[in-house]
Amino acid sequence: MIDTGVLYGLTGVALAAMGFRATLLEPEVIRKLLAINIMGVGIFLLMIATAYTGPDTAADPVLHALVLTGIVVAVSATALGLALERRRRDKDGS
Amino acid sequence: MNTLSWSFLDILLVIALVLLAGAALRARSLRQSIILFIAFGLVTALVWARLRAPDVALAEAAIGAGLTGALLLTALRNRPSEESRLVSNNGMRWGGRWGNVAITVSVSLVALGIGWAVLYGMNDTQSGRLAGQVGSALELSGVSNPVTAVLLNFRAYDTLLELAVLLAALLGILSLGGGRATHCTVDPIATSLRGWLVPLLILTAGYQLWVGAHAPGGAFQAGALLAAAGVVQHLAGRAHAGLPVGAVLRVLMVSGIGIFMTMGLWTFLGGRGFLAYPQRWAGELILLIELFATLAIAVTLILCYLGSEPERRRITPAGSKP
Amino acid sequence: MLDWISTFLILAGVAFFVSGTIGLLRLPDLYCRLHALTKSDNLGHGLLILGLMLRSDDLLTALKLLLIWILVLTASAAASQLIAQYSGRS
Amino acid sequence: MPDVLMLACVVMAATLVVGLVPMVRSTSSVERMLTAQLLGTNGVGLILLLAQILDMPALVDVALVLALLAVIAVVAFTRRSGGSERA
Repeated sequence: MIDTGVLYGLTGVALAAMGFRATLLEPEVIRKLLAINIMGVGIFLLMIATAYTGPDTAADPVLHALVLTGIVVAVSATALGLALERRRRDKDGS
Repeated sequence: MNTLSWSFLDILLVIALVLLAGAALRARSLRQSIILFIAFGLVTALVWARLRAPDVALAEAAIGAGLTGALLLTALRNRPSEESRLVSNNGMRWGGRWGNVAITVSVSLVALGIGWAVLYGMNDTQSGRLAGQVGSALELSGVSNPVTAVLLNFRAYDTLLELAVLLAALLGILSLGGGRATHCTVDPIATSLRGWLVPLLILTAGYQLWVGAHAPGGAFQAGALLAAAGVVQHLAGRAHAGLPVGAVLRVLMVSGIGIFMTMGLWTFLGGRGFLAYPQRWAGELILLIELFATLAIAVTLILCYLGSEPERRRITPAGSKP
Repeated sequence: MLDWISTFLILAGVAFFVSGTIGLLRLPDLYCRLHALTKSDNLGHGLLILGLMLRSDDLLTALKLLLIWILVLTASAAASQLIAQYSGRS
Repeated sequence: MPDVLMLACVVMAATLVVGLVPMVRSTSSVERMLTAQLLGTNGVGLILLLAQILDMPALVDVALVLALLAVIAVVAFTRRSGGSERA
């Protein structure tokens, strides 16, 4: 059968690539932020897939802790990005 | 039979993830992009649960499926409606069609390289080493949940710095000014929803904080749940989102870092080294730090959502607002 | 015996989820789809949770499951209401 | 018996993916929100099944949190800003 870690790891890489491409190419700022978040989820997925050791054994807690902090930082960074965008909009008067 | 079922489940979840991510990046309007992204966060929480990462799943369920969605949807609300329907071209663009192709090709090449590394490097025996170390030191940490042990004992520095990052982001947002002055209309369904949802959220946050010592849960999850309670209050028409004002609010903002630094200095002056707790009290100290970290995280996330501090004076004469 | 009842309830719950999804795909307009959605939300979820409650090891887990069911019921009622109201306005 | 639960899990995941089709293809955001709502309950059910199969009671807490917070997105979606105090 397919190795679970490899399957999710590859999906993580694919998501990160999709997110990164859209981060570079997307003109609209809010969607750029979405793309950055999707890229982040891809990287988290790669890390959690690396930590996974099978359906019956406990996974690696160090990587889980890292991802946990990553999620909180990602949401605060997104909020900062949105605030910057709002400010820019106010300033342009558009 | 069972491995086959697991593979089916995995493939279905992976399809859902990629489908939603692609659709979110491609949807015609921003609003639809955001809804698809919320659904993506939900499926992500499922994937964390399936990969035996309950701590991460809890945080994702609270933040990815709840807070980020509310944050993004509320950001759209202040825009003119036709603008949110048709995506505007106002950001930076990279040189034309050929630039587009070049970026796509190079990103794909990098992804293929990393994918190759994943394919051949995943089953490396090295990866279990840190987990083994955590397992053998767990009983010294004062808690029995390994993730909490890593976050608040073994790598407490990281968590302290993370709280600093959160505070930095918050200060950035507050210094930009001009936050979300609009508040929501009062509506009977939202009000009744608030009536039972807010107490339940606060209760669950308390439970998560307490249970984090020996089972998945902890300060981040509890903080996110408390923040969600604030967001619900705001959505139901309370401009303050349940936050205190003035000095109390600012003390709460820095309380997480404050208690961490106090503990660190205390253990340092006691000759043990920065943030090296005495083993006998480690459990209690961790709970104390987590309590303040929860409050700080909750206040920070609510303020990130609001975009500005609630105004100091609540009672203003009607119609006097500019 | 209990195991069989529980399995039956879980499978029945899943069947309601399947029918709810089919309804979402096939029914003509938003309000019909809302109707299909509430079927799978309330019944499917209820049966599933009842089945799982029969299997739970301790009382706390069983109570949590019950709480989740009540939550999903109330939340989906409120959400359907809000969505219907919203689409009526616009 | 875990085989039956596993089967139920796979069927739930399949309905989840099938339910995504109208979500990705539809053009109205209200309908997307509706599908997201179904996705939420479906996800809660799936996580509860996983909790039983993987024997991880902590996942019940995840389902609880998901059930609590799934409705917030709907509220945020349907709210219109009220009296704007400042422009």
